[in-house]
Formats: sequence, structure tokens, C-alpha cells
Amino acid sequence: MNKVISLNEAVDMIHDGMIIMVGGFLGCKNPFKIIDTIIEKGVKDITLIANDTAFPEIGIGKLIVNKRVKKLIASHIGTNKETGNQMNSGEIEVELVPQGTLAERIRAAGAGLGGILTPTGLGTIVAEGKTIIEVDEKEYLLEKPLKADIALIVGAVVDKKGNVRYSKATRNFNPLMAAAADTVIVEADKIVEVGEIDPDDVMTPGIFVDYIVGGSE
Amino acid sequence: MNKVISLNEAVDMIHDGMIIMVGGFLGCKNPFKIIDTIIEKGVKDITLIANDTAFPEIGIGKLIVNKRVKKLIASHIGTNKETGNQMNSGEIEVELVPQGTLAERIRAAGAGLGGILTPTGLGTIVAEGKTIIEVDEKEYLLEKPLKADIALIVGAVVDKKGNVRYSKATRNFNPLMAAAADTVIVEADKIVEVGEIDPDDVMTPGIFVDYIVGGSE
Amino acid sequence: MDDKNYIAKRVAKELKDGDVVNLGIGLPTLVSNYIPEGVEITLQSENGFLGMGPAAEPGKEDPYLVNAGGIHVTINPGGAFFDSAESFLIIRGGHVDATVLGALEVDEKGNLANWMVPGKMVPGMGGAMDLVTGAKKVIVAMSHTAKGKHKILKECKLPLTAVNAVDLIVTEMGVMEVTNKGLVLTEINPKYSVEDVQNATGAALIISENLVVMEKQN
Amino acid sequence: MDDKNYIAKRVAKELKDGDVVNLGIGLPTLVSNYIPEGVEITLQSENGFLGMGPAAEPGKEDPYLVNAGGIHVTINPGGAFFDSAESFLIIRGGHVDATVLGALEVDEKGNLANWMVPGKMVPGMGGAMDLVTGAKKVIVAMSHTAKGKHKILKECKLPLTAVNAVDLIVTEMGVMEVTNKGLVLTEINPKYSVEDVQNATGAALIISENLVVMEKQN
Repeated sequence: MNKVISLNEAVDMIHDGMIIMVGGFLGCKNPFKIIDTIIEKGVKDITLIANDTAFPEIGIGKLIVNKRVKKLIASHIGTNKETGNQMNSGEIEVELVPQGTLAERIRAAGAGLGGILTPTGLGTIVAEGKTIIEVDEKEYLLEKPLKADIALIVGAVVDKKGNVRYSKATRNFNPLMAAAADTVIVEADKIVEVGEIDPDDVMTPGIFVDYIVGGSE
Repeated sequence: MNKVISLNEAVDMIHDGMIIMVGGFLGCKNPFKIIDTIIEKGVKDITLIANDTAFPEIGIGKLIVNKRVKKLIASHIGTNKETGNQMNSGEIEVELVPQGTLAERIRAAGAGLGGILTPTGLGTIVAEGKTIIEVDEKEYLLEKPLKADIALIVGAVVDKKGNVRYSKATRNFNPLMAAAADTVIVEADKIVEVGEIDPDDVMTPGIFVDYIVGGSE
Repeated sequence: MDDKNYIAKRVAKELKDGDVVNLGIGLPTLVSNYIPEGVEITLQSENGFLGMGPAAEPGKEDPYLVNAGGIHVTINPGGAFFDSAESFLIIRGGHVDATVLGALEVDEKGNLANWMVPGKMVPGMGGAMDLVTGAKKVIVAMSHTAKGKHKILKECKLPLTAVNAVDLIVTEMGVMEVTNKGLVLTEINPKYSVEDVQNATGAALIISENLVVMEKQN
Repeated sequence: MDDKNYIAKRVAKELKDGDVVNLGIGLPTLVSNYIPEGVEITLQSENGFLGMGPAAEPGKEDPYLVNAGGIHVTINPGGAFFDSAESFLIIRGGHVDATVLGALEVDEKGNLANWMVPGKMVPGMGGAMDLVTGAKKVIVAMSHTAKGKHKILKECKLPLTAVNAVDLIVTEMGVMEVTNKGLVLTEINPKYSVEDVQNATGAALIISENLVVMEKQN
């Protein structure tokens, strides 16, 4: 079970039309090398699930600029003008989701839950067309789970079993996405031997990680 | 904001009839000193939310043996015969909840969600009287959030701001309960200065913890 | 003191010792410069941490650490990092005592619009919808009007961020509480008359019997 | 080899390299003694960890580490601890490849009863309901009958743990697959005849065309 593969092997698993989740927050540690290789290899028509589209020249921002994304599910697109332009021209379909709802919908998919019941978005256009469920006389929006074919996540330290430790603010959506996709590839800043991460310090257990790509360091 | 208090000060906050959550799994690190002090001080008519009732002579098992619990919400009571006896004699009301549902209901309360949608328990007596919600042609049980007046949790290392690190298998329900109660008291094996726990290593942020009691070490 | 800092300084007085606070981007960020002595607050950053400190010194930026606006910041001792689900558990679950954010429009029912102008500007709501739904106290901090156009209205016209969510509005002209009866003007900048404030407002103001004159805006 | 170990050894053959497995208390725990060479599995313990190792040596018990049965165990290098919500995210979310557990009753529809006998024994379901609902493969490992009384039935009579959840039943008499058409006997212990197995079973067995004779129970 050698999980460590090359960038090319990783991106060979990513095909046109796939649903792909990508961890990171405003380009603070997207899987930069995998993204660049996706662009090189010409993968297109992606459905992208991510918090945001970073900046035009950073990380997943480049997927937008290079027109590889057909549909986007995100909470914020304001930092990448190209996303707004393509949305307005109809080149890209955008579903905007409140950030907490996005996180919890991804978690629900990983956790085998049928959806989430959140007060966020009630009375706004986010609620349009969605079921409202009343629990103890309070209303909640039923928001459905979000799954992906592939999750591309970023780990600061990863052991060869795929146990991941994130660093600081780069944890964000990564652990949630690792549980919500059929195939999970982690871009590791540093790969270490099994046993080097204390079991108390593992943030994403290795059972969620299918492949490891050596990253920036 | 000195959060470190004495055992007596802690238990003075716990009154007859309160809803109390207690962390731990089969007595593997209940807040032993707080429990003993509750028994000494005579607190009774408790509604107890916990995974189990441990063993008769260990941790929260003693709350049962000493008849301090009016109602119990737990996933498993098989290790403490006294719980079964009191249930059969009608002295204690017991609501049995699947362990994953129990965890997720507590989490939902802390997370401001209206409940959870789980497939667990469908077609069993657990589903009796509960709402079934269909999402994309699959059925789920709607299970409601679980809140408490007080959560009594156990930390291996706690800094003076209340940031908690659990050790090994004693994490269990503690982080979930810390977010789901009005008042949270942690029994700490070891109390350290602020800054001694790396922000990446905090398992329950100090904002959830109201009081710290020095524990076993 | 310019309007922004005058507003931020006033907002800071709303924060109590021990509060967990989320500050929006822009003007709300300035609030942290005016926290009164003896008051310790904990800043939450919705991308995943508590105990946010000041911006990183130039040249000392940590590639693993930005705030929710993408700015390289620092974390204070006693802070904690976590994932996005936990971050919004904190926010949605009512564990944030106060959130301070700007608005495009806010109305007398406490409805808030601050995330899109259809056809013009659609940046997305980010964490704003969860914040105003979940935080115990929602404080709107903004300029009273947009180039003379009313922003405080009888009823918002733009797509809402949340319904009946705002508790307090602080502008350069004064402080307004959202109540069941409508907007109550509780404090006023001595530079302005009550009439000035009413004219700049698109909803009828109830003038508090105990209207406080704020400190001079130097 | 006694019945329990014979059953456990056969169950072990169902596990594939890389599988994440949750073993119930009692007989299922024995399965870990028979994992075939070259197969590496990861044991999940529902109280919050992956990579469970053998029981702790006497005198070396760690007060912070028990398994879901309250027994002091160990953790292997590469293991991971987490909280109960994450533990059942793993279980309910389908990240456990196989769970092995005992049963009071199991029926031809794959219904399972293993958590209570009304008025007699009500220990609670613990994590069992989540496990049999969420695990990709549910294997019941048990003695074929209870002192001669049928446990494999046309329809369970005891309160259910889950509906239509069981995939495979392994007993000292043989191996049965739960299919849409009913229970298919696919393997048989050479100690018994097909008639023996049928007589010990409260549901009609379909005998596989490729019925395999299992290894001798020495």
C-alpha cells in the first residue's frame, strides 16, 4: 500500500467533467502543484467545490482564469474578478453557499447524514426552492450533503499511511473534504515515516487519504 | 478572568434537577473528583447525559448507585447492573440513544443546528414517534439536539484560559459536550500556563470552558 | 479623527471583558484598535482560529496564516486553530458574543443586506450569513449614508443577508438600537442635530428620552 | 479448534488488505488473531481511535486508553485518536469496510436483533446500530443456535438493531449470504450435513450450486 505517487500519476486520475473539492482559503495553501499540473494537462469542465476562487494568479484562481471550471460551488468569489466576469457572461454556473453551510454540507456527506438543518439563509434568496423543516417551533433550512469524485487537500506534515497534520489557518475545509470524496489526494509539504506523528496529533486519519504527492518543501 | 476554582466552588454551581452532561467512556476518565464531590454534597434529581454509566464503583457509575439520577440519556448501560435494576423498578427513566446519534445530537446543540438527519435507527424502536424526512429518495430520522445546563469534562492538559488537550481515548464526548452546555467545568489532570499549548494542538478552545478544577495529578 | 475611526471607537465600547468577537473586513477591523483598558476580547477569524493578533510585520508573514480577508496576521498566546466546521459551530452555535460588520442597507426590522447588488456586485456571502444569524449581538458599523443615499431604511430593497438580525447600528452620526417598535436613536454625534440624522435616515427614528451626546469628533 | 475460533478464522478470510474493520466484543475480537499473511487491516474502536493494537500487557495498562469494551488495549504506530462525532462520522459515513458482530437473531431479509430482550436484558445499543447501518459489509459471527433454539429466522422476533443490514452470516456450521432471494448456504463445515444445517436454521436455505466444503474443524 504505497500511497506516495508522482504529480503526473495524481493528475492522471482527474478527468474532464469530474466533481472536485479543493481545500484552502483565499489561496492560503491550495494544492498548488496539483492545480498547476491539472492546468498543464488540460483537464476541463470541472465542477469545483471550494470556499472561494482565491486570486486570479494564485492556486485555484488559475483554474478559473484558464476556463477549466464549468460549475462552481463556493461561499465567496469577490477576490477573483474573473469568476464574476465568467458568471455574468454565462460561461460558468455559480452556486453561492454560506460558508458555514458549505462546511457542514461537506461534513454531512462524509458523515452519512441526510443533510443539515440550519437557520442560516432563512428569509434570503439562499432559501429559495429549499425545504423548511420546523423543529420545536423554530424553522430551519434543509441543506443537502455535498460529495465529490476527488478531493485535493493540503497537509503540512503527512506520514506514509496518509495521516495528516495541518498547520495553522490552512486546516479550514481540508479535513471535511477528506471524508466526502471517493478519492482523496493530499499534497504534502513534508512526508514523514509512519509513527512520526503522535496518534493524538493526527488531524485527518490516514484511512481517508488514498494518495500522497510530495509538495512544496 | 481566573477560571481555576476549587472542587467545592465547582460543585456549588451544580443544583438538584439540573441537566448535566459528563464526558468519558466506560469510566475511562470521567471527572472523578467532581463526581465524588457531587455525591458528598448531596446533589440529586439529575438528568444525566453520558455515553454510559460506567461500572458501579467507578466515576458516574456512583451517581447511579447513590440514586442521584432521575433521568438518563445514554447509549449503553450494560456495564452497570444497578442502572438496569433502577430502570426496571421505575426509579430511573432511561432514554437509550445510538452512540453516533448521541454524539451528533450533542454536536448539533453546540453548532446551532436544528437536529440531525440520520439513517441509524430506521425501522427500529428508536424511530418510534419520531419524524422521518426524505432526502433524495432516502429516508432519515430527524433526531433533536441535546443541550445541558452543565457539562463536566476531563482534560489531560488544560491552560489557564481553558484550552484543553485530551489524551488518547479519553477525548470521546468531551469536546462535543463543551459546546453544548451553558456552563462548562473541566477537571484537569494538569494545569499549565497560557501559551504552553501550541494553538495547533488545542482540542477544545478555551472560549468553551468556564471553569477549571485541578484534578488527579 | 475621521468618521471610520470615530465609528470604530464607539463600537469598541460595546465589547465586554471576555467577549468573543468577530470583526468584518474594512471599518470593523479598526475596532480592535480601540478596545478599552481592562477589557480583554478574543477575536475569532472564520477561516479557523481564535485569538487573532495584529497583522504580521512586513517580511514576517507566515504562509500558513491569513485572516478571513486573506491578510497575513498573527495569533496570540492562548489562541487555537480548528477546521471550518468547528469554526462555524462556534459562529452558528451562539458562541460568538458580538459580530461587527458593514452594510449596504439595514432596516427598522433589523433586516440586513450586505452581500450583493444584483447585476453589479456578487462577491458571495462568505461567512456573513452565518455570523449575523449566530452571533449573540450583531452590530452594523458603517457610514450613515452612501453619498447622500439612504442606507438605513424602512425596508431593505437589496437581497437580504438575514432577517431580523441586527441589534445595533453605529454610524458617524450616532447610535441606533433596533427594537420591536422601530429604530431608537440613543446617542448622537454633537456635530449633527436630531433633524440632520432623521433626514439622513430612510426610516422614522424614535428619539430616546435619554439621548446621549457622544464625545466630540475632533 | 473450538467453535468460536473456527468461526473467527473463517471470518478473517473476508477481510482484504487495507480494510478498516470494527470488531464487536467477544467472539468477533478473536478475528484479529487470524488475519491472513500479507493482509494488513486497520481496526477501528468506536470510542475514538484507529489502529487498535492488542490488549495491554498486565501492569502496562494506560489509564487513558481502553477499547469500546472498556478493556485496556494499545494503539499501533500510524494510529489516530479522535472524538466521538468523528468516530461515528467514520462509521455512519461508510468509511468502515467491514464490521463483525454477534447476534441474538438474524433473518433472511438481513434484519438483525442484537441489542435487547424486552424485560430481560436491555444493555443499550451502544454503537451497534450505527455500525450495522454504516459499515460497507456487515458480518454476523455467532454460534448457529442458542442451546438448540433457532437464531437464524424467517423473521426476527426481538426488537431490531437494523433493517436489511446483514450481508454475511458465519457460524460453526457454515457460511450464509443474505440475498434478495433469501439465505444462500455457500460453505459448510464438513462435520455437518446440509440437512443438519437446515434443521438448525429457522428459515429455508438456498443451497449454493458451488457449495464449498470448509476446512476441517480439528
